[in-house]
Amino acid sequence: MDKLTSLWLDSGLAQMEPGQAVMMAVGLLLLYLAIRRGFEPLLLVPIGFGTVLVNIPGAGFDAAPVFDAAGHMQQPGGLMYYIYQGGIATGIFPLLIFMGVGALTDFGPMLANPRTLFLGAAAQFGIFATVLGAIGLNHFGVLEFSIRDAASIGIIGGADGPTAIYVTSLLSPDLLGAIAVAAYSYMALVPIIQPPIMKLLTTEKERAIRMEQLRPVSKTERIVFPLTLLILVALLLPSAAPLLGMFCLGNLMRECGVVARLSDTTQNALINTVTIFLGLGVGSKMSAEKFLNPETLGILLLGVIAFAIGTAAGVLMAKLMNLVSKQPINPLIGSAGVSAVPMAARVSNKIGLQSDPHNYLLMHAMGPNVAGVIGSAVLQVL
Amino acid sequence: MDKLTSLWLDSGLAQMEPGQAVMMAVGLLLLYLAIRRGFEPLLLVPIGFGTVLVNIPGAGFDAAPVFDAAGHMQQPGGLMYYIYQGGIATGIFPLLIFMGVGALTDFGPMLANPRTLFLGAAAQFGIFATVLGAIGLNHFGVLEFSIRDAASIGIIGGADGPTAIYVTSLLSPDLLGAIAVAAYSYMALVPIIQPPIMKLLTTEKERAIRMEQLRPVSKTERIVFPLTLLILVALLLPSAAPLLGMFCLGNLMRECGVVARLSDTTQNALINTVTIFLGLGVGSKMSAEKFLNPETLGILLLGVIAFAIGTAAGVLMAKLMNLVSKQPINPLIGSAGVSAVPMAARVSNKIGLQSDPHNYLLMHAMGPNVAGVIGSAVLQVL
Amino acid sequence: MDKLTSLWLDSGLAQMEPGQAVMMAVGLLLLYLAIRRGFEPLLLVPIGFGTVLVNIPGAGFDAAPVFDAAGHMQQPGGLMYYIYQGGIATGIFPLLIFMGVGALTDFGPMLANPRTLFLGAAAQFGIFATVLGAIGLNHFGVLEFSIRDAASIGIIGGADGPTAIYVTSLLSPDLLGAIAVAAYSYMALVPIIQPPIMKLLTTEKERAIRMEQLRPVSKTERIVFPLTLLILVALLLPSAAPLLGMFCLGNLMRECGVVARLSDTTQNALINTVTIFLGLGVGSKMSAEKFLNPETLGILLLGVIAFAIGTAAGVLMAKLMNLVSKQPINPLIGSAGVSAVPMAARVSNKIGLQSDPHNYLLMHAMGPNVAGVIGSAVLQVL
Amino acid sequence: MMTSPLLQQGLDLMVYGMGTVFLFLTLLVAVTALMSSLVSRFLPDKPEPMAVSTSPPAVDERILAIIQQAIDQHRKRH
Amino acid sequence: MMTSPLLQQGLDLMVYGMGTVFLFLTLLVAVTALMSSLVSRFLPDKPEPMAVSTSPPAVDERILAIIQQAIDQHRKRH
Amino acid sequence: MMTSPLLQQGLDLMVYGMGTVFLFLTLLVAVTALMSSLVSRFLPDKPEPMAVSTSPPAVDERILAIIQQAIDQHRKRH
Ligand code: NA
Ligand code: NA
Ligand code: NA
Repeated sequence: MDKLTSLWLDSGLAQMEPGQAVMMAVGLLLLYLAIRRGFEPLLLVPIGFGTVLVNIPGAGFDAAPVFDAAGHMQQPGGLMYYIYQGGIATGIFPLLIFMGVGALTDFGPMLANPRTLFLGAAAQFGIFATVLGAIGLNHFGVLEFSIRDAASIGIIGGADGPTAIYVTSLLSPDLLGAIAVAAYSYMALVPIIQPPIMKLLTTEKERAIRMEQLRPVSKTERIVFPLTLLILVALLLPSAAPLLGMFCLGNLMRECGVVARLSDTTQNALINTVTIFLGLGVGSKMSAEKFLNPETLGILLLGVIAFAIGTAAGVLMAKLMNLVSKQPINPLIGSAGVSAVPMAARVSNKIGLQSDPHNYLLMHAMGPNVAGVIGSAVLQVL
Repeated sequence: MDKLTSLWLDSGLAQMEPGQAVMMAVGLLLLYLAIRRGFEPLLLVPIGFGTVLVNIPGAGFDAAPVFDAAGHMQQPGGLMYYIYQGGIATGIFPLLIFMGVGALTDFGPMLANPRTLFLGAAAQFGIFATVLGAIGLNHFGVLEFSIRDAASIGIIGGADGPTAIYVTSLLSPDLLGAIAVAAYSYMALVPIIQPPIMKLLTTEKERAIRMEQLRPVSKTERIVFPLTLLILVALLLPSAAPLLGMFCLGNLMRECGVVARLSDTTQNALINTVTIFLGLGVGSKMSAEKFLNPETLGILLLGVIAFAIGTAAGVLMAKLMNLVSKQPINPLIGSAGVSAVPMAARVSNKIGLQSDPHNYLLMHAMGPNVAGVIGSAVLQVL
Repeated sequence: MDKLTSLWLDSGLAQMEPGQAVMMAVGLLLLYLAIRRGFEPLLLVPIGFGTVLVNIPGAGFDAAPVFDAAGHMQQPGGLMYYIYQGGIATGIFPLLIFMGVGALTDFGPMLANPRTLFLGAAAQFGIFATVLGAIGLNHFGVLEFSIRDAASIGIIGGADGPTAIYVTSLLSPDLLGAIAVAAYSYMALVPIIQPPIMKLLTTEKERAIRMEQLRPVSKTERIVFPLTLLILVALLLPSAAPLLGMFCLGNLMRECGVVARLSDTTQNALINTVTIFLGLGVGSKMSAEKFLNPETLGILLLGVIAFAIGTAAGVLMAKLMNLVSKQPINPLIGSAGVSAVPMAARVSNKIGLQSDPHNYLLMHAMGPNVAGVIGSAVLQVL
Repeated sequence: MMTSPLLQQGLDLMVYGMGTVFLFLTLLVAVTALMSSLVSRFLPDKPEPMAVSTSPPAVDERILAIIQQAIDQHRKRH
Repeated sequence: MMTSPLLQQGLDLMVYGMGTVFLFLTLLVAVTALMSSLVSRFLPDKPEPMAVSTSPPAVDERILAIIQQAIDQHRKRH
Repeated sequence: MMTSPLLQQGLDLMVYGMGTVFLFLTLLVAVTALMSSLVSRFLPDKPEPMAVSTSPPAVDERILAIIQQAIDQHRKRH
């Protein structure tokens, strides 16, 4: 009987605090969304699972190692502690992910029509609107956000997971869990958030605009472009160089044609491994103190506003460009400027097909889509 | 002539101590067993090779780096030093292996017949018998083992390599070499150790028992099971959460169907890379002082006893269940409860076919087989 | 206007020093050579790209992390800093590359004709000639090289990239960039450097010598050879054991046939990942102070001399062996002893075909080719 | 004969350990059975035959499709 | 109404940030267009159709070649 | 002419180094030849033709087998 009492006292059930139980439920909810609803499962499966793990009382997934005075390890740290400290606090994992994303990105459509970069620029307006929103909430005493927090929250509007994780881990590590969850969730919700805004801001006639066939892009252009982008970043915005530099390295390996085996590993084994670790590392910040507070609600609210404003800004920018230029742009592809590759481009395509069943916008929308990635990465400078 | 003398004095031949020579022979023996005799080659090739490397006099594979007072590195450490300190002392490699094993495990047969979990429980009896044996040897002054050492030795009876390495690296790092070698060797010797015990404890009629066809298991059950197991571990045995949590993560990635690329990398590039490093890291503990002593003989002896008792307990448990329940269980699948996936299940199948050439037990034996993995992982708590 | 001024002052353009601009051009030149001219692209693409990255003013790719007095990280380090410190200063990456190279190496031709090892030995003469050359330049006050520097430069003549990186990172880390670039560039230039020397030192009749068909090599020989080499290294040259030990481990995994999945990962995901990191790590030493100085010119000059002398020594050794032995050796395969796998062997084959269009020397030249790898690895002892 | 404290500790460990394992696995059996029945009642999906491996046979199917197509074309030309 | 310094800071950030992004991307558009025209003039290579993915279709082609060969052999034997 | 100590050191290194390399590789030649003769006498296995790469041609063989099968089936139906 004594034994049973001690077994009970050692159990998770006896040690569990209410916050931990709620967070484990949050983790299971994320897994449900990822597996059943298809919400960005590559990230949300590890993040959701990591959320459950880190909230198991007494399991020590996030424990720091214990050393004695002589520096010998008395007790090893938890796996998620090592992942966070080794890969996220140092920025290594987001940078490697960016290299992988670069190796997976096809700049062809953007090179065929570089003006679509402007749509990617306009869609970044959502970021700043959110920053202002966060400051506003702070101003009216609703929530407490510093300017660094506001910038981290704004980056949700960039609709680019690794950028959001990289920036937040530098500026506001405590908000990492909430911001990463918001970023990936809204990227998954793009097919629900964007269409009403796109339809509201465009006429039936605009949505049926046919765009010129994209010109073929030569192999040399594809090779020279990442180097061009790199040099421009180096000359003008060196603080954006880590993210965009790794992105360009991945893309150069993809396009140059002479390092196919490196490119292949970067696109597969390397990015997959790092994705698992990145998700677990983000999960390690999903503790009750850091997640279950009014700030998270504010972040979720501001995040969806950021997406909506970014979408609207992209669409309006396309309409503005139509006023200035004579080469017609279907404003539906403006919404793809928020990034959320490739979901946002698919949404543009789908809404376009509703107005004209023979008007395929997918390739045209890939241009602003990757431009949005560059735009957000440029912005993390600030 | 002078030069030649100095060359001689620098050579390994001149510096070699007898213990190192013997350990290099042990390493070659392990390589022979792995390559020619098929003893768990995935682990024993790196362990055996690592044993040779770490015993080369003057090669410094296990040397710690040397720093000056200002903290600058004067001389880098050896590769196996870095592997051990970075991946084994921290527990990272065994945990990643467990994630990979989870991604390679099919819980279907166990879900179709969950009662086979009891067989996996019974077979853990071997662990405790071994602990008692180690304590007994200590009691009678034959060998010196602490209670921690005894627990580490007992885990050999769990027949689960990564569990044994994880537990031993936490409790008795000095015994790691001997225990890992014993664990993997006996797992390889399962087809020799188990059959006599299985035949001794069963009648011809019992061995010919046909089991009911396993029911189909739905995709949802497969997805929900690792989460169920995780929650139960979290609530009841949080200290088993690191191993079983990573195991469940791997299995969830395998079954959920939406992260096929992560699951694929986990099952291949990641687990293979970590396996090489794990083997080399274990090899780094195969020095003469740590391996060439009476304790190793005791460990080898106790290990085989643990296997034998675990096998017997599994078989007897199956017979006991036949007394209580009316759904018949072929007692031969009880022996698979020791783990040693998938060797032990194959042995059950083979012995069953000897009694009835149309009675395929393989799938039935996979249930207790994976249950044994859970059982041993549960036990490392203590 | 004020804003624009501050934007300008933050830009890379305003901060850039002339040396950085030149180094970025050097990086782009390396990329051009790798992509357009096919100069060892697997290494020179990451090295060239890394050279650009590390010279971006203010991007901090090579910055050390900043900690406060309590040991908390204030600012993370740059990616290339972590790669260099974690993988190159420790020697881990070159050793893993060597394991991968071992897994990619076929010792069959060498086992069929072990005398070709002598050609690999002779070709190492280039290393020592270069060491003497470096000392000579130092003696006459042209450049300043220590004996350690001279040894690092000499290893360029070994025509083996990972060996050169490993040795240089131990002996003269500051010269790493220049030496790695020279080593890989000259390996790529083998088809230009070697043929004139080979033709100068051989008669038309010698170049047409037909060699005996290579005998078949049994699987057991292939398995035992890496172990034989390992034991010999352990007994005689233990300080060569790290490089050659990992090489033998890779080769044993390849040949033993029971760990195909480990061998496959070693040959693909693992070596590819490490190659990218190795290249970036080498790139981190391509700063203006370390590269733009007369020493680099000296290194480039000495490197090409080393190649030339090594080629000549290999060819002359083959001619010497023809005087002593009656089994004929085509002296063209002597040049393959410098390593530069597999380029040098292909050059031997090509020149041979010019003299006799039916005389295929490729397989015969693979023997000295891999012997050259062993020879250079042996030499790093000194 | 007096048992040593270490031996007592070992016996305790055994009783306690086997108890824990059986308790835990009994619970797991119960919860798993409950889970299975809940899933099959509320979330039934097309059940797969259990014995079939979950690894993708997609490649072979694709190849077979290509072959089928090739043979169909071949037949047409005759 | 007096704006808080933080709000002012936020507005500054927005103007400054959007300015930077547009400035940078405008330059990128210009430089990319220039690069493309330079490349197409001085380094023209056989242009690929843009819509086609760059991932290797080599396997299928190889398989098709093998099949074609097999069918050719088969036809001969008839 | 007096040689500098560094030059002397370099010459020593060369003699010593080339000596070591040749000594080691001579031994390796001898031991390898011995090993080969021992293996071929005591552990002979079915020798493989040396020039053939050890990488697995399994995929192609499988594909060919599938094709053969497809063609066989096709032939039967005629
Ligand atoms: Na974006
Ligand atoms: Na077990
Ligand atoms: Na060499």
